[in-house]
Amino acid sequence: MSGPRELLLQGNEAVVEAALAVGCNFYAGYPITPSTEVAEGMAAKLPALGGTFIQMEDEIASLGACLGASLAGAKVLTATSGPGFSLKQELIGYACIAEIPVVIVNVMRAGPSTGLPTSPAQGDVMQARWGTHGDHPIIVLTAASVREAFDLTVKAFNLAEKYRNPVILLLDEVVGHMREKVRLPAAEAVERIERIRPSMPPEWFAPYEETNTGVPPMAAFGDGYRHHVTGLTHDRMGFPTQKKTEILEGTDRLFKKITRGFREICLTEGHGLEDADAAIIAYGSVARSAREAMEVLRSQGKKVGLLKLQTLWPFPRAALEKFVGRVKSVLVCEMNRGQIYREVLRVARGRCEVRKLNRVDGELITPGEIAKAMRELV
Amino acid sequence: MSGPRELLLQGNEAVVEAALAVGCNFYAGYPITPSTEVAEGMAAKLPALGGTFIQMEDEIASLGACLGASLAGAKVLTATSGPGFSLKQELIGYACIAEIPVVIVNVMRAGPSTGLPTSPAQGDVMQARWGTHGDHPIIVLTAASVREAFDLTVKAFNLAEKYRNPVILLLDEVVGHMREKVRLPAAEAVERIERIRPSMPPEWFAPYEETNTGVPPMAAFGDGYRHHVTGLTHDRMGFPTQKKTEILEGTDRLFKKITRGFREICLTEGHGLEDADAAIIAYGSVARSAREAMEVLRSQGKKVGLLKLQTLWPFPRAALEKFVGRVKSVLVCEMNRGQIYREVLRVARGRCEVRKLNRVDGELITPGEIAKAMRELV
Amino acid sequence: MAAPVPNREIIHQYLRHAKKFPHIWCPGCGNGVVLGCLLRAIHQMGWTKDEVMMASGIGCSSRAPVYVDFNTLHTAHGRALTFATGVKLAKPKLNTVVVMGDGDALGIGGNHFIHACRRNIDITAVVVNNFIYGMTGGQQSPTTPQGARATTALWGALEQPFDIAQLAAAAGATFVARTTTYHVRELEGLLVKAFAHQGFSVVEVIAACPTCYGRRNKLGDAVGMMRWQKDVAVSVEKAQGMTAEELGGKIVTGVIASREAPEYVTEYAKLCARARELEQAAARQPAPPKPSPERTDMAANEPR
Amino acid sequence: MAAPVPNREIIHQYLRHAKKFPHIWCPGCGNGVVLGCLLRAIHQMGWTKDEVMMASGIGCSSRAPVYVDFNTLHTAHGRALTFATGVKLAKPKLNTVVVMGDGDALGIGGNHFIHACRRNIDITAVVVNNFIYGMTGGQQSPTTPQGARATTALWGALEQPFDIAQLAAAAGATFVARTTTYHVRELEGLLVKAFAHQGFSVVEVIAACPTCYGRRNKLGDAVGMMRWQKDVAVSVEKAQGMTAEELGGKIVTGVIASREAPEYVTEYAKLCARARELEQAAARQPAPPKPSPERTDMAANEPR
Amino acid sequence: MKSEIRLAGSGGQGVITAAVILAEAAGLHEGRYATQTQSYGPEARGGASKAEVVISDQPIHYPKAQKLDVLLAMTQEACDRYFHDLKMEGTLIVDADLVPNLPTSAALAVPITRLVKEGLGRELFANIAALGVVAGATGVVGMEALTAAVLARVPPGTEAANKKALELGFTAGQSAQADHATEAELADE
Amino acid sequence: MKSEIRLAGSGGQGVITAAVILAEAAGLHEGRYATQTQSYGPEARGGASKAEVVISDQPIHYPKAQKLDVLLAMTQEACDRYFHDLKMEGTLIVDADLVPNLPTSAALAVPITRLVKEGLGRELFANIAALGVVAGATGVVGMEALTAAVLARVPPGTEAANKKALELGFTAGQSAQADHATEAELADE
Amino acid sequence: MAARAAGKGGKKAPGQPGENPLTFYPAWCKKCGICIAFCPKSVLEAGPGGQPFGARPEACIRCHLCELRCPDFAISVADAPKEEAR
Amino acid sequence: MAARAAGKGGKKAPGQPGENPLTFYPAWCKKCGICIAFCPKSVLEAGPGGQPFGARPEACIRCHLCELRCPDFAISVADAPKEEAR
Ligand SMILES: Cc1ncc(C[n+]2csc(CCOP(=O)(O)OP(=O)(O)O)c2C)c(N)n1
Ligand SMILES: Cc1ncc(C[n+]2csc(CCOP(=O)(O)OP(=O)(O)O)c2C)c(N)n1
Ligand code: SF4
Ligand code: SF4
Ligand code: SF4
Ligand code: SF4
Ligand code: SF4
Ligand code: SF4
Ligand SMILES: [Mg+2]
Ligand SMILES: [Mg+2]
Repeated sequence: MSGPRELLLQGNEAVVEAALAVGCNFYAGYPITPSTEVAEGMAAKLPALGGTFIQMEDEIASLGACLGASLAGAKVLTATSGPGFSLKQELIGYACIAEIPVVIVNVMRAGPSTGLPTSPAQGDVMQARWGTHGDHPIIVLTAASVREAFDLTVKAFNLAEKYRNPVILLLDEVVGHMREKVRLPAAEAVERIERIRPSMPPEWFAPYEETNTGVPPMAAFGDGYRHHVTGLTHDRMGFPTQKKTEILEGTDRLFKKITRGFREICLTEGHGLEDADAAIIAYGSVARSAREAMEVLRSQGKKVGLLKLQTLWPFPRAALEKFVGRVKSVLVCEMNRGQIYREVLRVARGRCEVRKLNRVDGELITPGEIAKAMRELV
Repeated sequence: MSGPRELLLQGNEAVVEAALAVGCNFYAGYPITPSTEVAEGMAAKLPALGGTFIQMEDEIASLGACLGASLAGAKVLTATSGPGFSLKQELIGYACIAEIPVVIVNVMRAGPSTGLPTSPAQGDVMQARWGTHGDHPIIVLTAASVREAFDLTVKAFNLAEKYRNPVILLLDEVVGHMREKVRLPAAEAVERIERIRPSMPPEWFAPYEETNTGVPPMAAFGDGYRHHVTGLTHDRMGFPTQKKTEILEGTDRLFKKITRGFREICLTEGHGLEDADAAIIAYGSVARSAREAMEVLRSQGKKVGLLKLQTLWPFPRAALEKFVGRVKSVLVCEMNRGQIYREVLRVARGRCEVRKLNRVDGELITPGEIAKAMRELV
Repeated sequence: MAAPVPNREIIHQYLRHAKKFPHIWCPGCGNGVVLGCLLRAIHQMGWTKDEVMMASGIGCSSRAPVYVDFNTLHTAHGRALTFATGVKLAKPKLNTVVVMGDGDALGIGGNHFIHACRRNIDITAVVVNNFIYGMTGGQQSPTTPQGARATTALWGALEQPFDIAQLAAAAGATFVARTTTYHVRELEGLLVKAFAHQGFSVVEVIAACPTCYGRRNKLGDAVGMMRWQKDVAVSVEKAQGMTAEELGGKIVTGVIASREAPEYVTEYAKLCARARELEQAAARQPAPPKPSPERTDMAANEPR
Repeated sequence: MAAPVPNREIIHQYLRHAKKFPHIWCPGCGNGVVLGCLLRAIHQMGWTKDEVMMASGIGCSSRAPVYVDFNTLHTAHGRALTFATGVKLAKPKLNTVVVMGDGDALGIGGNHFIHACRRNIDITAVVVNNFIYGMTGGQQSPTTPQGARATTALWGALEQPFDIAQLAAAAGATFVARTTTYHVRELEGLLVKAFAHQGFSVVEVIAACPTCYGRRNKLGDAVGMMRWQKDVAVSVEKAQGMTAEELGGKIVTGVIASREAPEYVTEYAKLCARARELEQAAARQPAPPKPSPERTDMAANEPR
Repeated sequence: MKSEIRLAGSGGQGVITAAVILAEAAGLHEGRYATQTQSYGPEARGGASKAEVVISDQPIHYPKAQKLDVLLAMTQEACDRYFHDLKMEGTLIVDADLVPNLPTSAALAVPITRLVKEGLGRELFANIAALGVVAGATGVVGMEALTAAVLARVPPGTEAANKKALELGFTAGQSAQADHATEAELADE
Repeated sequence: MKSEIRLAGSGGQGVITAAVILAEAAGLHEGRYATQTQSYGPEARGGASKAEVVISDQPIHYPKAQKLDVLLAMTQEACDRYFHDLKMEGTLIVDADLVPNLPTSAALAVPITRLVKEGLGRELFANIAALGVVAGATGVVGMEALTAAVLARVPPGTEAANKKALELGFTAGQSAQADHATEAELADE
Repeated sequence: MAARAAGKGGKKAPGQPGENPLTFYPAWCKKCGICIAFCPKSVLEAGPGGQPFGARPEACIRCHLCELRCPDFAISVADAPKEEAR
Repeated sequence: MAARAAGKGGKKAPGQPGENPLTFYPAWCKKCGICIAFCPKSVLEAGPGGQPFGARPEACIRCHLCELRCPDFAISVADAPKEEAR
């Protein structure tokens, strides 16, 4: 794991490589197609590295164990797919309110329910934002290639640790299972951000205090900073409160810490947007088809651009603002019935035409389909 | 339970009265504040009526038992609050894909996580739409008064049975726990819609066939129409399929059946919108404050209208279309950080100014707060 | 013993043979054997097909219902018993059989399993124990023996496996039996006993998963794994005379526990009758005062 | 027996006394008694406060951690053992104690409970069994005795209650004990034994909930309920000489099960060592071929 | 006419039951509109307890009490905490023995608990007596309706005692109000 | 240059392993871009199996094969099902014994399974031989890279047999292509 | 239907004494070898591709074990005609 | 802090032989009566509002049971001074 390596890897395998490269030392999970390779990879590799792999009794227990381990100082990962992701929702909220870093990979298959377990979809995008009860802050990334699965896994860990928040990485089954030739960076070249540990004497430690980033330092259980962690709304000491001012102070901070980080959290990749008459918005494997469609159209003289989303939530509105007022139309391509489409509509506020192109039969949208739809728009 | 009755009832108790009035004969649940009175009421009343009350081991099991009972022909109800609602998400998707009528009441408390268990909130609105994985159709109603809790519980059952879909009734803790003088209709006056049973000979029965309403007749287990029910994407006979055409046919129908019913599903109540310069949009207990604010403002000569949402999902866009192009501004008032606000933005498409007024400290927004905010808008 | 119903008849009477066969299971998979025994036992019970509801969770074993011409219900992973509980309560006349894998019943579904045992509801749970998560390709299950290998236990499982039958009995199941797919006749007989039992009955069937378990654990192919079942099985009667050491690595087969206890659906029906009587009695008297709303004071703690 | 540590010392050494007291529990609630015994037992162990991690779920009993000056973790309803498992694995030096109610541990959390037993991980689970859902105001719990009343069982509970201790033992817990809050000295002693035990230990404590259980079930107030505990308790030793009928309605106290078995965290550490050795050995030889991707062919079934 | 009433005390004093009865009296027995709400405080079991009733001849939108017409305080804490929510012309009623420090001379201090203890031998009916005081002192609800509402809710066998408590309170409330009125008149001079 | 290749057969034939090796050969040993995908059909275990490889000198966007340059069909079903996805000028390679009905006279029918059985005594290496045929007949990948990729992945002790299978296939593929070229020439006349 | 079709493809045995009591449904058989391995009388053998057939049908005691243990419903054993029973 | 405050409010017992070994923290006591009911020597009685006090402190055998069973940490029992122990 020292120098850069060239490998043929699945997206799921790249998640494993990245997690280990960024220092993940704890995995708890429960098998489910099409994510199981992540668990199997971690099971094969963690023990020799002295990290912990544990298969728990279900997805809820898996996330519970991850949260416990994170509180005890570990860098933690779990992976699942739709049904398991639904089960994890309650504890995702716990991680949000108690500000526990954790990376959750959801390799999306077609739902609802058991659905089409081996077919790709992007149907869990809105769920990733809104799946748990109550207002909560969340970061959701999504990758379009094996290398991006690697990079965004690294990013997911770094954001989770930096913002003390759960970060969800959505892969679709295509990216999770496809093998791609990929060059992985040398271990030293992988950025590693660690949560900030308290440096004050334990008596001064306030586990949920306001700081200039909004993110309080995080002590590990057993490191001398005895404190209380709860899923109840709590004060800056971590104890339950029902005082209006304390409630607001605590929950506002949860959102502000993310808002302050928008710039580094909201990742997108633009192609040919500068002079575009019409733009495609896509993410995950669909962005690959979109890219190919764009190149075909450009080669035919159509001024088409592509915005590839790598961050889905918080919704990277700033990236859209740059062109929605300028292009004639936008086509949002997704393997669902139009989820990010709604966000684009909201952000566009009538400034351009917004159309959608969707496929929900368990197949990747093809470049041809996108090119055809775009031809009607430019 | 014969003639009309006048009672002082909690919202939660009204749900019980309504469920029994509309013929609910099965309840499975797990206690959780602030919804427990629903379970306790059903536990007290169902046995003497020959219906089944069962307390299950958790919220997942509760919904599982409801779905089983519904498949066996019962009219079923479960109630919960945030944490339990999160746990139910996986099986809500099952109910959607297998088209099983069920009414799920979520009496909202402040989240995320354990949050503020006894304080009101409206933080589960987006979750109610998007909480389970994969695209799925859903109907979500919400009540602002005890009488409305009664009426919309009746409606929820009728829609669930008619559309073979889970229907979620969101109450906030204020409405769930407040007592109000209420006149309940006579038993005969309560509309009762029953699922359509198959009438063809069993050999001809196709449990998921296309019909002119989009809703196939539903046979109960044990009634001679042996068939297969699964959470996998299935063909019209109910058997798993991976054929693209069958996948599309089946899942499209799930959405179309709801779309076709928009008119009767999307319930709203307008007050003074005809001549309004600015409108308030609110729902649940907040709509009460909004109504009071509106009357105060009207009495001061401000032309303010109110759109009270009773249906949240599908989002009652038609009701908004009537005035968003005409009013200067809209204020969306919610006990969350702005959830329906996003929908209003999306629908408005820049045609009027959209503002939000939110409270997330576990207290009901007051008429005074709304009036103050509106004064800036008219 | 009477000659068993031949497959010819079973196929035509009970299988959804026209469309669904050959079935999805691998060559030599134990699930087919269990399904055959289930159908023969149901046939013995004389139940009509309309009277049978067969439910399952998710897993290879849980594919069984799709193949049979009953009221069939393929639920979510681990949740079969909860659905079945609802079906049974809503329609007590349905003979309710639930087929689950070891992972489905005891992994994600463990809580529903022990609660169904405790509830003693008249359902028969058939747990097809192949010691592995078959459908997802061979991960450790709650019954994987200590030291056995799985894709998530490359160096051997560390945990103690559940003894499903013992756990069921301790949780309150009133009929518990175990055998293997080698012992087809015993299996059929135990299923008949379980079906006839009033209350929650559990039949654990040791079954081969040659694809995901056998090969990795050097138990050979389908034939080898069935031979292993033959070798390790010890009847309850014989086991009684054996020491703990002698029983190491053995699998005890037969009726593990059987007792009479009030059955849930029956008890619930009695409760309804009682509630109605009380209500009628009350109707003859002046209305009792309403419960005090004060209870809510007392429950005014926050975290729930 | 040595004189117990007086409350004066306990309060100052272990309680978050400055802000959190008087505690939230009702007059006469058993939870306070359990907390006192827990603290005395921890004191006996000589653990420093930094070395103790106390977790809980949601319920009245689960409020315990907020009151004590350890590393404390108030999780979600039913999930305490899953969090604790993560903590313990990530930091094995932490002495991990989990306090749960009967509903928390055996209702919603039953699956985590039996799996923790099976896993034999070095955690002590203290189940405060008050036979009821206290915090939500008195609904039936998985230990509510048959016939006892609750707000969701107005005519008496129908299900068999779990015998927590028996279930724990059947699921694989290697130390299981039970007593009541009346038996404070025995409780302290059993907790010390459980803490000292290597592996998963369970201590079930019968405790009073006068508010939601006692009154409704005619067991009286706090005093009456404690008297009842005194009356129904029978020591394990004494119980051995009693018939099943004689034991009806009794509660057996003492050490119910105790055996040695490999502990999970220790075994996992060994596995890591083995994996590293194998890897180093492999590094000395040419790289082994990668696993065949063909596995995915085989796992090509749909529903998972 | 709209009246906003808050009843506040500590957990065991039965203020929520009282509020429910008050709402039933006005809503069901006088045919007016009534809402009743209560809040779950952060306090321990047996801690503070608060319930509100809004009574009106018109449909009630905002269901909570904002500016109080009547505040009944059964503990000093409740009195201190909620007194500032009272309207200028609102009525403050306190249990004279439990609320030693009055925030205003306009307060009607009635020894409610002592009254029932002396009159009935038990403190148990103090909440009912308090309702009587409210009715007697303010007239937000009539005695007939209140009596009917009390009798419909109390456990069988306790009707007489409850009725007595109610009447004790009513009389005390009336005379407290009369005294106060007199005082006010005197002050006017 | 971009080649889209589909390998299809039934579960036990190892087409997915073959596809992975092919992608590794092109991607890792020839330094080109390569993606490999497979689809999970509705079929039973041991049923149909399909894998695709795209090889290109440019980064690959859409990762699946659309119009095939090469189709290797190891069963009749696979041949019938996927033949229409072949480009006009694409190459169809089939196992001559397992695919009796050829959809085109341009098909290269090589008795792959028989070859290895006869040459190596076991059918086990048919997938490796098939790769050899693909390389020999189409040149989408070079033999050197392919050999290296095969040897890097096969279990120790089987290197020689695998290499032999690969070479058997390569030779057969070359000559099949040569024969076909000749035929084509003749047709030209 | 499929079963019947399978039956057609199989080798029918009329069920007469001494005659071959075994019917195979090759379309369903997955060639696992269980029937062959555990026949108490070694009646069965593997044919081409592993498909079992009754090599020594006369030795068959109609114990049905092959039928009961076949995971694929791919064998049916005919009982001896009534008059012969016992 | 609160405890100390509570201690202040309580009746301190110096722990001398024969002296009152019992300290109560009335601010924490919830008047459940457990200490009174189960004192083996009937040392305790309920005062006004149910607050227990040592009515017969001389009879106290310092068994600590009241302290151990108090759900509210509201009593502390002083041991006899060292020299007296045993
Ligand atoms: C997911 C979820 N479901 C339900 C609840 C509501 N709830 C809180 S505590 C509790 C039960 C408490 O009973 P028990 O565990 O026996 O503890 P006790 O209060 O009796 O000590 C319940 C059902 C919750 N908080 N979360
Ligand atoms: C909530 C959820 N988690 C995980 C899965 C993935 N999954 C499908 S089957 C299965 C396990 C199957 O094992 P078992 O129950 O033993 O059945 P078998 O396949 O061995 O017969 C798993 C983990 C799922 N479908 N749903
Ligand atoms: S994977 Fe195992 S359990 Fe599943 S069908 Fe194959 S052999 Fe049977
Ligand atoms: S409700 Fe019961 S368990 Fe909860 S604090 Fe009160 S007495 Fe204790
Ligand atoms: S047991 Fe059945 S499937 Fe297996 S070889 Fe024999 S006939 Fe074929
Ligand atoms: S019936 Fe018995 S003897 Fe005859 S072939 Fe089958 S197993 Fe052998
Ligand atoms: S046991 Fe404790 S709380 Fe109860 S009365 Fe005695 S001192 Fe007070
Ligand atoms: S220490 Fe023992 S004897 Fe003394 S008061 Fe307490 S219980 Fe009674
Ligand atoms: Mg299994
Ligand atoms: Mg409890």
